[in-house]
Amino acid sequence: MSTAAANLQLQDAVFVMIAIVTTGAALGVVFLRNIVHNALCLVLTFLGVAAVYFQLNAGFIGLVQILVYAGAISVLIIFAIMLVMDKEINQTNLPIPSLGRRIAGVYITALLVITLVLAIYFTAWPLATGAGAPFDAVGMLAELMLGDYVIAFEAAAVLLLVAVVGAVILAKGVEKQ
Amino acid sequence: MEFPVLSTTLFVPVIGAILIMALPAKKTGAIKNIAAVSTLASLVLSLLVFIAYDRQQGSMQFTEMIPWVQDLGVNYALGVDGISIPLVLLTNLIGFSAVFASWKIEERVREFFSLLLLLITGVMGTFIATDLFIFFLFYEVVVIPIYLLVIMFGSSKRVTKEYAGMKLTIYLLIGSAFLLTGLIALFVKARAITGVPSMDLVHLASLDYPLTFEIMVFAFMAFGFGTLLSMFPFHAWSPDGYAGAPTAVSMIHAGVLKKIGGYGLIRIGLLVLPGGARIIAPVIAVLALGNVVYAAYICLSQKDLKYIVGYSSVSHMGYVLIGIAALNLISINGAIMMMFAHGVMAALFFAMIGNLYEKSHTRNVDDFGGLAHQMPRLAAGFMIAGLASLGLPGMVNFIGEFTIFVGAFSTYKVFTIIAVTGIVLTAVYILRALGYVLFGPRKPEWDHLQDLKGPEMVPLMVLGTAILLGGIFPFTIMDLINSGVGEIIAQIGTLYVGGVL
Amino acid sequence: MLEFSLHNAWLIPLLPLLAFALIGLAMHRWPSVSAMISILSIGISMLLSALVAVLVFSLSPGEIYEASVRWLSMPGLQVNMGMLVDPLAAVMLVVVTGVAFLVQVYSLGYMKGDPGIASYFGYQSLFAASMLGLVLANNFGQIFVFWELVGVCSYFLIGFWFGKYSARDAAIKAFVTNRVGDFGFLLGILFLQIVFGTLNFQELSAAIPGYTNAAVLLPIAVLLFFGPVGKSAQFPLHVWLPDAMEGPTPVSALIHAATMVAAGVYLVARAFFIFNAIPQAMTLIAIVGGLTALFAASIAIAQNDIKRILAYSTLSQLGYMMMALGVGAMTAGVFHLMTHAFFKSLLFLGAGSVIIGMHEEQDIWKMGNIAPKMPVTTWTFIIGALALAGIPPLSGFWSKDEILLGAYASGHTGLYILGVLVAFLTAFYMFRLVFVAFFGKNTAGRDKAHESPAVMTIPLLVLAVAAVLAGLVNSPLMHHVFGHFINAPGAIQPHPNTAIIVFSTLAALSGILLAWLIYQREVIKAEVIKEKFSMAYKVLYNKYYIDEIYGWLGVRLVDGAARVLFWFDIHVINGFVNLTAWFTGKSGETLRYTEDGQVQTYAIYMFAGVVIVLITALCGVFTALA
Amino acid sequence: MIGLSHYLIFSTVLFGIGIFGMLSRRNAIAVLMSVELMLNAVNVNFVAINRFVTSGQAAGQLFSIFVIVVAAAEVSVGLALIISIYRHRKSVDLNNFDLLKW
Repeated sequence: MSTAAANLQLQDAVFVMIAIVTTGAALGVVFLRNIVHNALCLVLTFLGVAAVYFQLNAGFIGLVQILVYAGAISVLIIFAIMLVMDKEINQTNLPIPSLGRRIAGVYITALLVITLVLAIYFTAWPLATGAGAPFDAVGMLAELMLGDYVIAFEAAAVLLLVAVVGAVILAKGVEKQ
Repeated sequence: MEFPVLSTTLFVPVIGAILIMALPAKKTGAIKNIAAVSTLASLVLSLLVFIAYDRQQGSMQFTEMIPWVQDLGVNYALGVDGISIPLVLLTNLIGFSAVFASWKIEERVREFFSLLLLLITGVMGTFIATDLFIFFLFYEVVVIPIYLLVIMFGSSKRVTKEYAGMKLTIYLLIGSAFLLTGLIALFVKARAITGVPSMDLVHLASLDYPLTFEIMVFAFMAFGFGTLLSMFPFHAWSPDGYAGAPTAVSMIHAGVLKKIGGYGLIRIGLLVLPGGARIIAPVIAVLALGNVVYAAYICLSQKDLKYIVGYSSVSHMGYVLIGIAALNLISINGAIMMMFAHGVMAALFFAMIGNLYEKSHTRNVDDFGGLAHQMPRLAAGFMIAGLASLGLPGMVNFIGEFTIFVGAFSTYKVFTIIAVTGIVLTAVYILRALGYVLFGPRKPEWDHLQDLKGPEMVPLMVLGTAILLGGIFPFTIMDLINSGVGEIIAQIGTLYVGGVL
Repeated sequence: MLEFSLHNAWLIPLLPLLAFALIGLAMHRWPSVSAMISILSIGISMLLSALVAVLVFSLSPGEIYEASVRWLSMPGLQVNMGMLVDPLAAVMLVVVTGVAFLVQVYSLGYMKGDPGIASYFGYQSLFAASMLGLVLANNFGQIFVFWELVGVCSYFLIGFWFGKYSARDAAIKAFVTNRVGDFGFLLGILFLQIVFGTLNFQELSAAIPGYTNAAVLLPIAVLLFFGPVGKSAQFPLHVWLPDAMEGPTPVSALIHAATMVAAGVYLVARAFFIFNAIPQAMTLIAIVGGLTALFAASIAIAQNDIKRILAYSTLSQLGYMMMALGVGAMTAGVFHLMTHAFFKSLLFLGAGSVIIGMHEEQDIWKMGNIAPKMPVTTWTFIIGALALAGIPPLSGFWSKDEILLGAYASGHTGLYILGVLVAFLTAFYMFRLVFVAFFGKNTAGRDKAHESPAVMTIPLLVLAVAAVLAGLVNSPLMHHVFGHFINAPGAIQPHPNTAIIVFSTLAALSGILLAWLIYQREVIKAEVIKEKFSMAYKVLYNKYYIDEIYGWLGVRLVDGAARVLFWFDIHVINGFVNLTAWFTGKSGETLRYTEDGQVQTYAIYMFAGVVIVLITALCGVFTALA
Repeated sequence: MIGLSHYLIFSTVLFGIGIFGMLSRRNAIAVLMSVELMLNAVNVNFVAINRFVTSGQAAGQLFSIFVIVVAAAEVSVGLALIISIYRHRKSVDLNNFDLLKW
């Protein structure tokens, strides 16, 4: 019992640590003025979120998160930064000049977070008993993906294809006759 | 499965429109012939329906039903009864005449006639749909061709055609927005009562709704349909719209499109929401007086022929409204008769005005004089339309007016007395206008005008015959109407007006 | 044969209607064929009518024949097209078909060479059909239908020469004035329908005596009387009739003297049971009639146009008939209607003959001493004038006397005196016309005068015979056979009174004598009188300025109100509409600056929306919790 | 004791930071990165609710996978757009792109 309880407490402590690190990294994404730093913070955030997934018994998703986000997307972003940066590197991520819009942004963010937190607090979540028991998530995902959700799955495939083609055309530019 | 005569009637013009769109734009003769043939086919079919309808049996006949959106209870359901047949017939009479009244159009012929045919289908669809959704769908089908026809082919006088088209369309859409709200409220309430989604009019009519709900929804419908019927003070679109519109559109708009308002008020308003009708009817009756007297007075000061007929049609719709508002068998019979009568009359009037305008490029009463010398046939057409308009016995309009007056008088004494003054005012403005245009010394500047001939005679013959036959043998139409209205009255029980007047 | 004609009396109006349809649809290209069709149809109708009359008058009084077909019906409203053949209808049938036939024959000569002959005869046929339908009607619905139809025929025929502004305006005026009367008439009919649930004369006459609510019956009677006031051109709706003389003269003779304008009198006689139930209504009718009689006769004195004099005379005589009905002498009223139809159409046709003979001259002062040139016209005209003046033993004498007798016997002494005065005035203005136009000193136009062709003079002669003899049917010589048949419960049937006969004859003779003294012997100069009473003369010459007053009222009230309301419509109602449009446009104009093209601004709006929705939802949750 | 609420509040915070970044940065790439933050927050929600409410099922995880797929597509297209814009305007500053204003 005590080991289980200790285990739980350890898990809690780990979650708090992950949350702090991730949130800090997210703040870094937004507030640091160097776009490259932002990108690196973003990678850190992705990894933090992946850690949360692992904690939530969703190992497969965590892996996907690391591969896709921390791996592919981050690289893409850094490439993009590399392609478009031509200014002083420490001035690459400035806030917008309009003070009014910044204040509006603060208000909206604050209101949204407060209402969401209130909503979360006041919602009676129908928590499942015995949650957290490990199960074959990957197998079920496979069944769902190729069963009930096969159309969505195929559509996602097409979407990716279209995105790739579109991205190539957009980035390459259409040659003028 | 029987031959789907209503669907055929309904979609023959659409087929015509598709054929026309497939033709090259230069083949104007073929385009006009296709339009004429398809409207003639519809006319013949609707005449068949008129004759073949079993008046003893009553109720909806020639019904067709194909399930469509089952989750919403929407069916493609058609059917006609004594109320809708005269209006379907009216639509086709006017549609056929309108094609010939536009025979002289030489620009964008293909667009014109295909839009016109779509318009005819749309109007006809509202009268034969027995499903609320289909009713509304066809109503919306009407709006777009009207707008395009007005701004593409209209004429600008006191107001520009763009203004007229825009005003017309926006009014129609505002009306339809209120209507839609009412319809949705009705649908939702009915589903709450029975648990079954249904848009079927008969089903909706068979339910009992709470009184406050009926009043509210009826008020919405009265506004929506009232706008369509140019109920005072929502009539502002009507004269401007007619003045701006090309002849065929004026004919169809004044002739049948307006009647959708009265038809809907009876078919959906009275039948489904009798309780609301009882409370709101006196309000409608007061506004109807506004139509009758106010618009008739304005006619007296008009110089443009289309404005005269435009305001006069507002005035005549007052009779229809007071007939509906009186809520008894006789008055509603009269209201429907009046809708038919006014339809043919107004269409004939606009056809004649359009013809004259096409040749003389003016519609100002003061510019004319003594035209009966040069154009006796046109003068005959004007005379028939004018005398019908002022309710001369022997013309179908008299039947409508007289019946309305008898019915309305038993409900609203004072209002009816005021409404009857309309017959005097109508006589004044109609006779003055006709007198100034047709009579008086021959004016040499109009010697070059050619009298009606060939295709131009068709509107006069078709509509004039309808006016006279209906007036001389009113029982042919009235028995039919009575079979429909009698059923409504039987279904909703005796109606009485809520207020004391 | 007699039975056949009675049961098929519906053919009488139908034949002219068919003639109209035939002319209108097919024959209007051949004028003479059209004329023949029209005359033939009315001729057959006349024969049928005569047969009907013979049969009806051989039945016992009070026996009627009624039949009808369904026309417009629904639960609670039944309007039939029917026929009610009784002595009253039979007399009217004979009068209408007879006069119409003669007038149509006469028109052959009068309208010769007019380009519109075919439509003229078409309208004539339509008029005959409508008038006969009106006469035969067995219910108010039907009578209203034909009432309006004769009105529209009158409109067409007054405006027959539509190239003239005056004809056009007169036609419009006639129709509109009649419409004012019909407004009340229609309301009266509506009242009857609502109160009694039927419009049939027989059913109403059975129901009315049992109905005692005078508060309902009085407005019904007054409203119904509006119709006759308009159609029979009683004061104050008389203004259209003099103007109606713009139509061809035969039309004036048939429609605006003999038949259509008498329809109002006929209606009052037909619905006598309603009016008679309400003494106040009867008094109103009598006073309106008497007033019109005097008023029109006084105007006639000062007119110079031959047709206008006759028109005012018609007004005056119609007033006489109304007065007769109003005092309860229904027989006398109808009797005078009949005799008047003959001698007044005779006078009009004679006037037409003069007008043709004088080449479209209508001013009596420009005629003068045409008697030798136009003997037939002159002598028939004089017979008509004598009949109108009421000189025994011509027809006008008998009927006018009955009216005066009725007024006296019913105790309306004031109206009686008024009647005698009118008789005097009538004789005076008629012989003023005769002496000036036919025997005047002025010889300027005499040479061009010529007698009309036989096709015109023969109808004159026939009518002259009728004008002489028609009065005998209700004379002691024929044992008052007319009054025996044409009567109504409650109508008075006074015994002849020698004093009254003598007195009214003396009044008429003195009128003639005065006219002779002034205009023939010139013992008293007309100019002198004119000078002396210049004010009165002016008022009379200008018809009491009633047209001017109506014109002023029409312009001020109706057209003024129309302009005001149009202004209101354009600027207030349309203004409101345009204001909403302007407001929408303006707010769009203003609000578009919120779209600054910055993607983040849009994001702000979007999330602001999300926040609002969330807060709303949350509030809902809180209220549910509380 | 860490429960569902904590995970949700964590994701809310992440989401809020994303929103603020999106609303207040002028660099298009930074905005794109903020969007990624928001998407991640959403995914955390999916997975957390899947774990605590519909335990033993995988639908929530499946949806997060779909979100990742869509996000990948979005990023690739978005970056391509940014590059394309940069090529024409020599800038990735969102304040300079207001051609579609009023």
